[in-house]
Amino acid sequence: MLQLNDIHTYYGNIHALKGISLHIDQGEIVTLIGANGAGKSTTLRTISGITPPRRGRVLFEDQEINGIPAHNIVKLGISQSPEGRHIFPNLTVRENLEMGAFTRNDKQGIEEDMERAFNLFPRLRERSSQRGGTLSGGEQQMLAIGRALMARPRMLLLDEPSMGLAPVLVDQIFEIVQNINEQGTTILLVEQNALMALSIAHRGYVLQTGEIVLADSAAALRDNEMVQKAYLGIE
Amino acid sequence: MKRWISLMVTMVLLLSTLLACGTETPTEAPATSASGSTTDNATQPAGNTAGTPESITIVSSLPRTGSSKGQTDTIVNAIRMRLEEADNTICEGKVKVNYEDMDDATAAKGAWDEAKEAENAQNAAQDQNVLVYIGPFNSGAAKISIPILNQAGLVMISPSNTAVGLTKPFDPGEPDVYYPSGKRTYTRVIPSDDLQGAAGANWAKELGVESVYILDDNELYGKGLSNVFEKQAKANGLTVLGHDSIDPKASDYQALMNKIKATNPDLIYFGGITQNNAGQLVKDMRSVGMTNADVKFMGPDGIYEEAFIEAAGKDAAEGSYITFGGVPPAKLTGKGAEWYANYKAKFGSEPEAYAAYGYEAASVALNALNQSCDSLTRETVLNNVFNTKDFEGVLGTWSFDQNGDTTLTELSGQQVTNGEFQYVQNIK
Amino acid sequence: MPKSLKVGIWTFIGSFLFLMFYGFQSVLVAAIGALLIAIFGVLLALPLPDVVKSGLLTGIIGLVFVIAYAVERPAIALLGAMITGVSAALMASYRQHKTDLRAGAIQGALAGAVGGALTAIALFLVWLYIVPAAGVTNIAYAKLLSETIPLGASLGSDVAIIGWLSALTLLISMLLGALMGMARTVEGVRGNLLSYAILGLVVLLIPILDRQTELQLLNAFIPVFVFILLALGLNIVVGYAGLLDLGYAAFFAIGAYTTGMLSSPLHDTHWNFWLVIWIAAAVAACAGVILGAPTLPLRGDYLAIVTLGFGEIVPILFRNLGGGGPNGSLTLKLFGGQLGTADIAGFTVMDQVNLTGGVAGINPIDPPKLPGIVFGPQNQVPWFYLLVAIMMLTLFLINRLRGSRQGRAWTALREDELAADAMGINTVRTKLLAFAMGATFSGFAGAFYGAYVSAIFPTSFDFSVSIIVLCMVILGGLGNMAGVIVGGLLIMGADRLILPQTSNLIRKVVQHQQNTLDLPTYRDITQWRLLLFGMVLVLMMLVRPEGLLPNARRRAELHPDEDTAEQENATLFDAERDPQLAGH
Amino acid sequence: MSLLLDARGITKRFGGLTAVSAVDFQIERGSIVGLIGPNGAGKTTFFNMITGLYTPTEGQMIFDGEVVNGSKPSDVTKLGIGRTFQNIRLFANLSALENVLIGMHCRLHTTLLGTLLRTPSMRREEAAAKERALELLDYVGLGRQYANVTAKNLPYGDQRRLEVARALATQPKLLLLDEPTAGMNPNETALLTALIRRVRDELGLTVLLIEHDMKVVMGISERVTVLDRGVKIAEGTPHEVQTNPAVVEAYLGTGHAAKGKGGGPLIINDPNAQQASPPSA
Amino acid sequence: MATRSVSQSGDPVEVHQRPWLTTRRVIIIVSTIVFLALFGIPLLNVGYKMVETPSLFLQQVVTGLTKGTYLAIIALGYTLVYGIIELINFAHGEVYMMGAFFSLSLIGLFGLSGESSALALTFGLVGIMICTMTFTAVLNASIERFAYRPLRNAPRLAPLISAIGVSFMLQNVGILWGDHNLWDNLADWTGIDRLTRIGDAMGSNMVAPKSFPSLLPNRQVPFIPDSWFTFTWKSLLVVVVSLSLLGALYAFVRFTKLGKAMRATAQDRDASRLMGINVDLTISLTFLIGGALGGAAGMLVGLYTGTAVFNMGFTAGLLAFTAAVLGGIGNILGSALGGLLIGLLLALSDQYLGSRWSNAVIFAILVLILVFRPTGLLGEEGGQKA
Repeated sequence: MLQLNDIHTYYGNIHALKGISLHIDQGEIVTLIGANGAGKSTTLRTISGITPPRRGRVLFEDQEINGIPAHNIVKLGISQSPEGRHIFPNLTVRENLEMGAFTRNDKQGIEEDMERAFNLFPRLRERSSQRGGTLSGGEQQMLAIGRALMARPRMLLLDEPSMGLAPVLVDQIFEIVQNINEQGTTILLVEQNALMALSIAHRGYVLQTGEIVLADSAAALRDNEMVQKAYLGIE
Repeated sequence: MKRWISLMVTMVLLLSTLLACGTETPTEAPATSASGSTTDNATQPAGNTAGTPESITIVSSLPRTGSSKGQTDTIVNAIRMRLEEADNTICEGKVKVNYEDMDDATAAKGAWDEAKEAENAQNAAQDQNVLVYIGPFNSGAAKISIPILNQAGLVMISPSNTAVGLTKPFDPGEPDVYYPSGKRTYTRVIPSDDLQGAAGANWAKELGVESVYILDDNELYGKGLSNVFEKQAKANGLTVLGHDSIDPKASDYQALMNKIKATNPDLIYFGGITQNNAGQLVKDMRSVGMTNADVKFMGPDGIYEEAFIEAAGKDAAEGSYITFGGVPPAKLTGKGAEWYANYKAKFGSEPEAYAAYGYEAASVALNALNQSCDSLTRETVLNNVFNTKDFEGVLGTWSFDQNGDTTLTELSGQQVTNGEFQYVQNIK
Repeated sequence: MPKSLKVGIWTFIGSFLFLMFYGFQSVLVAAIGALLIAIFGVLLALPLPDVVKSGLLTGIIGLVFVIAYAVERPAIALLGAMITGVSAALMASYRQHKTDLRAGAIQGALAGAVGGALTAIALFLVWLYIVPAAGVTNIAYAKLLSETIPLGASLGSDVAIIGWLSALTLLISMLLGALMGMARTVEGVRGNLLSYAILGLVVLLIPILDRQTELQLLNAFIPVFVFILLALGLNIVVGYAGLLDLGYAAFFAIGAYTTGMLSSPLHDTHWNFWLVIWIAAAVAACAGVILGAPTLPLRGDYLAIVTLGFGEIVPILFRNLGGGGPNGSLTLKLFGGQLGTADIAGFTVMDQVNLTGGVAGINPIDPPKLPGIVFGPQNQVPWFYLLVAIMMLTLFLINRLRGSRQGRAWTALREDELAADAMGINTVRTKLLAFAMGATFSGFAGAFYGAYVSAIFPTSFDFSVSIIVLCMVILGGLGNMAGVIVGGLLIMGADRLILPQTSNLIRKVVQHQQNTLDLPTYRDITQWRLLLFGMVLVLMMLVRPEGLLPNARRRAELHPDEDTAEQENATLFDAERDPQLAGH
Repeated sequence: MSLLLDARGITKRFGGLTAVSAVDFQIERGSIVGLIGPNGAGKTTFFNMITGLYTPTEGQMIFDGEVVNGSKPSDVTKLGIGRTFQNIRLFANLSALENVLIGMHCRLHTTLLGTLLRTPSMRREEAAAKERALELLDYVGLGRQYANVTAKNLPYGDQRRLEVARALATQPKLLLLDEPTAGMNPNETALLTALIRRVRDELGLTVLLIEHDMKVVMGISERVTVLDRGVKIAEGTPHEVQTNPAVVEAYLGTGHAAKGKGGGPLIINDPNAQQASPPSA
Repeated sequence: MATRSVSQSGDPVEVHQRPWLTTRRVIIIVSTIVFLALFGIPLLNVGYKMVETPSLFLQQVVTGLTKGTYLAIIALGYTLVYGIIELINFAHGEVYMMGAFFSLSLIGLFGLSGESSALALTFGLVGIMICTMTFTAVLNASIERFAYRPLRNAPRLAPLISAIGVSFMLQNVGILWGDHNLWDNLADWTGIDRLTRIGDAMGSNMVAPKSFPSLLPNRQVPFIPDSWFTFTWKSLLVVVVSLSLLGALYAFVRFTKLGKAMRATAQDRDASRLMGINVDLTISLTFLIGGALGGAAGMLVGLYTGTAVFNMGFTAGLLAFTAAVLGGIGNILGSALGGLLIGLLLALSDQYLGSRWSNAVIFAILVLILVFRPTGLLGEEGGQKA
């Protein structure tokens, strides 16, 4: 469904991604794990078109999407819930969700999806007329995911959905992610909490300083000694 | 690497010595010709030595950028015109006259700048070819350049400074503080504020005005003038209802005019110039309902220009009274009338009031230069300018007094009629 | 499309339109002119080595300088060479820091050579085209050359002198460039001191050059330097402490007025300048604290607007506290004062006391007195050296402040106010100190300016002054003293030297060529000055948004150096979170 | 008196919203205390009240015998409370050394005049400060060789460490750590945990930390306080808290409580922790 | 969960209490005393005068508010741009000035004058207003495209300097525009004789203020008695047009999809991009709207005061920007409020304090308000920008 071929991305002079190739199939949850600064977020940003690659190709459903501006990539069916949530603090929860559906024009469908988001995150319904900035961290994360879903994406990019959340919320969020996936959305998950990520993902890639060093099924990665030592904290 | 350093240092030292002593040769006089004079003749040795130089220079220093540009254009045009009429020569064509139009404004500031005026004055002072300095435009600028040029003994003829203190006692210490050499070097062809302000108040009395509201533009010229007006008005028994300084940059004066309207004046006097929003003032005065029939408007020569009527609009400006330190160009007879026609033909537009002053300043300068042909030095020219007596210029026949002020006390009163300035009467 | 081509096309279109509109009626002439300008645009945009680029950039300025002045004062090329060489080397070393003495010298010399070459080319252009166009005869020009150029008299012919002059230009530029390049190789404080020493050497040579070659530019340089002094002070507030101040002219005014009130006939006090300058600085510093105090709780642009407000209020106060108020006699009207009079009690009293000279300003102001040296309007040299001394002192003090505990606190404040607060830095005191120190140096500037011009007026301290000084600081490079100086030289040089002189020159040429007096007003170059000035500002920002000589740290924000590549990994982490970088 | 911090009946309202409600909270000298709770529980608000960013609406905050509510953050720091931030707030464009030197700001005494005249005492003080800053860099395991590296160019884990060094430079009695291990991988976490312990043991500091990583909290704190929606719902030893049903429901979640048991407290005594760790990949 | 009632721990401990008299309080108290001593009696006097002639007071309030409405429209341009890219768009005042010049040129070109028929005037003015707004909108958006957009990732102050530069350039364009020679020559060159009419409208002096013909009736509005205060059709028109523009803008930003996109972009640019919002386009849109408002204001002010001059943008811009900050920059209603307040203060200060103090009064009040409300009247406290 999505394919990255030898992607090189730069920030100024910094060579952030040094030839990344990966693929995600329809209906999968794929996770990227790696240390801070390994290039996980950059990979997502590259796919979303926020930081276009300098070299290499990104293929989405066999269409080359590198070079397409970010706002048009959303229309193709890829949406992202960015790291740090990045909700719009001065818009209400409902307006935030509406922004998620910015590229769409079917009123009916938007209403349905809004309903779906509220069902997924009942807390948001309670707060629908509250401003985004007043939500707590967990609620903001829910809002960010809900907002990303509003574009009715075929592929959802999640960047650190568990960051800074209480353990009880982390469990919930991951449950919901699985739930979304089961409803048919392909998911690319970037996660610091490698244990959790690998427990719900089908496959995973390990990134190290802008390069993919390991690629395997989630189960195999969990058993990999190097992964255990570096990312799972198991001695 | 030490080798490199010492090499460099040695070379720099060598170079600096070269620069320092390389040019000792040509003249021993420290200041010779430089700026401005090089067009044809760069070699004129120190101009104040005896003999007749090939060319001399007249400079003017006026704000050529920013909002005073319109005024100074007319002055420069008139000066150029006068010089052209003399074929750019003096002493029966023997000596060429160069003219340099200096700008005492800066782009960034958009108005005259003290340092720039000082620079102009210093440059003029150092260039011994410069024998006459026309300007500056603003009285404030004059306070800076007079002392500088006074020490250089270079004569100044201002077409537009009216601050009293430049030539006569006004503020403590004035005018002597401006003349460190003790000798007067500054003249002006325009009557000073004390004459014009008082004449305005007298005229107001003649017009039957009983109460007056005074405004000024909070600048040297306007404020000085309006203060004199106020004093004279009180002496004449008029009621002064109030005196405000306006913000010259405001977009409208409706509130101010509401306030004035409530005091019911017969006349509003504005001390200021067109550029400081005189037009807007009149416009708003009319728009809050003070009609020409009820309330008169009077201003000084700072608004005696086409631009004032244009800015105020013909309807609003209608009936405004304007005082002017001389006879208006159109009413000039003889020489004046001739000049008026020439100017219109040459530049395709009405000459403004200041054009006449600029022309007169250039005329006085040429006159004095022509009288100094035997010895073209600053000193002679200075003396001859001060000795201008019964000069028949476009402004009338007049002389300089010992202060450098014009003896022209005959002022004229104008009124805007049918969108044009109409001469009404002479005033004193 | 490559960037350079794009830049070239835009420059061509822009300058072509300008030239056409300006009055090069012949399409061909305008096109050729535009092409020449566009070539420079392309050169600057090409990925040339930094050395060449620095040289080009400064060289173009030297070129313009020489073209503007050389008809009247050909020796300007020497001055141009001095400045071009030093600044080209400085710029080159900012982008590519060398540590080896020899490499530094070569780099500096190369940059200087490029700059000097352009300056020298300008000489030939002037001699070949502009001199005849302005109606100066060859003989007259040769005479001028032989009189004003060192050793010129012994060479005789104008070709020889021009050749000698351009060789000298190139040589000086290279030499000073090399010297500067070498100084830049020394690390740390000593390196900075060395750079300043070389700058100082150039500055000290200016009066000698000026006198020997009859440039008569000292009096034009002095206001430029005063503004640089102001910019150095503002740099403390904006560059170090990160507080945007749009009303800096207020402190300049306060310094000048203090001087004016203490040493002029206005209050008949004639205190010694050497005392007054310190008082002026102290008063300005106090004003900095007083005006700074209410702004403390404000963030970012709110602070800016409040300072702007003060910048407006202070000159109004000076203007209105001039006594000689509209109403003649001292009356304290309480209730029911006659309706319509402008005054109410408090203001009536104020009107009577002439504190500031009002609209008439204060003049004359006493010059400094030193035995054996006359500070007069005719002799610029003592003024110049006095100003340079003040500048040296300023640089010295600011340099000390910057590396100190206080300086660190400012930087911390700029970087992250919350964290600074949490580190025990008293933000109130630190901000006030920044305002006070910034004001101090403008107090010096004001005192000098007042004494130098010998007159001050409320109009001298408009908003435009604040804006220009701010432009100098930002254009040069926030937080970097050398950058601020270069920025100041450029902006004030454009405003005070190049633009007016270019106008003169063009007027002269047009007059000679067309022999008419009445150009249509819109074709008078004077009328285009603001446009050109604004364009310079915009273009400079577009070319180097971080300023000409950015602070090393700020530079790193935009152009991460190669030598940090090993820490790429970590930087990347940061970059991902940095919205500035993320946009690339 | 063995209480270092004594917060009594602390309440904070923002408009109509009560963020923290009547919380009593004590920290004993020399202890490591954890503060946990779900998002929006008021932990950060409470934290900010200690550090002086917010003034409590009601209640008294007594630190080392002085009432500190309403004091400015800088004054609080001077009294001896140092802190780190949840999302690293280093002075990103300054070098590591400068960061630490800024931390020392309130312990230095050079006046403006001293700076301008560069008095001998000023030079002595500066030299001493620099030396001490370098020592601190060593102490947190960053190493002197990083002294001149721009803070933002440091690896993430080292940035956290630098923040601790900077906080230590203020010579605190109480060190507040706001999610010190957020975003760290297990290795880095272990190193930092060891550092926190060492700071307490060797420097005798008292430590209060907010943390989401239960391994860390339960591993090193002696007492843990749990906040939920502005109210203190539990307090006690890690074990007591972990098994408290209210905490499990509000914060840990059922699955996690069980895991916590399985994982057990994490105790690290890594002898190598003192040396600068190479930036982990 | 219900909040527990507060238990205030009673037992006092031996603690050091902070003194009540902090430095800050001392400063506030001392400055209040000084202020009252200096201005107390004058202020009482002012109050007395206000009551003494209430009709005059009312008149000044109305005059001030009328001025305030057009200041508000200019202020909106600042606020919109600031809201979206946090740039003090110094060139906005000049865009407003260009609006005045452009509309004056069109009025001259079409030969509208006070004598034209009512029908021609109405259609003419509406048409000219639309043209003017289009012109300034495109102008403003091009400024953004060429002078600000390349600097979007540059240090924060770089676009500020660029804006100042553009402001200088436009002022100069204003000067050149006012040169009738230019129009005459253009007419010659292009063969379109009508262009000379623009030159005629500009008058003889290029930098002097240009006069608008009086096109709007300066007659009392019938439903307000003369005895209350003077309120003319002209003022009414200014107020009505300004308020409707304000209302339209508010509704646009608040309720339309594009308006929400603008707000979203203002808050978080990257996230907006991820939502599929074309950020560049949205920013351009903001500049288009801001420019259109500036142009409308330029024309309105031209018709109301009857004057256009090349430096009108600077002063009005300064006041309008102050208004925007006063109200809380970034906040549309705040700017409107700030504009009205400044208009009002100017009028009252003109009446009661003397106009030479007016600007000082405005800025003093600005400082005072910001000291007590650091983010302006309607600004959000600590509204975090992304």
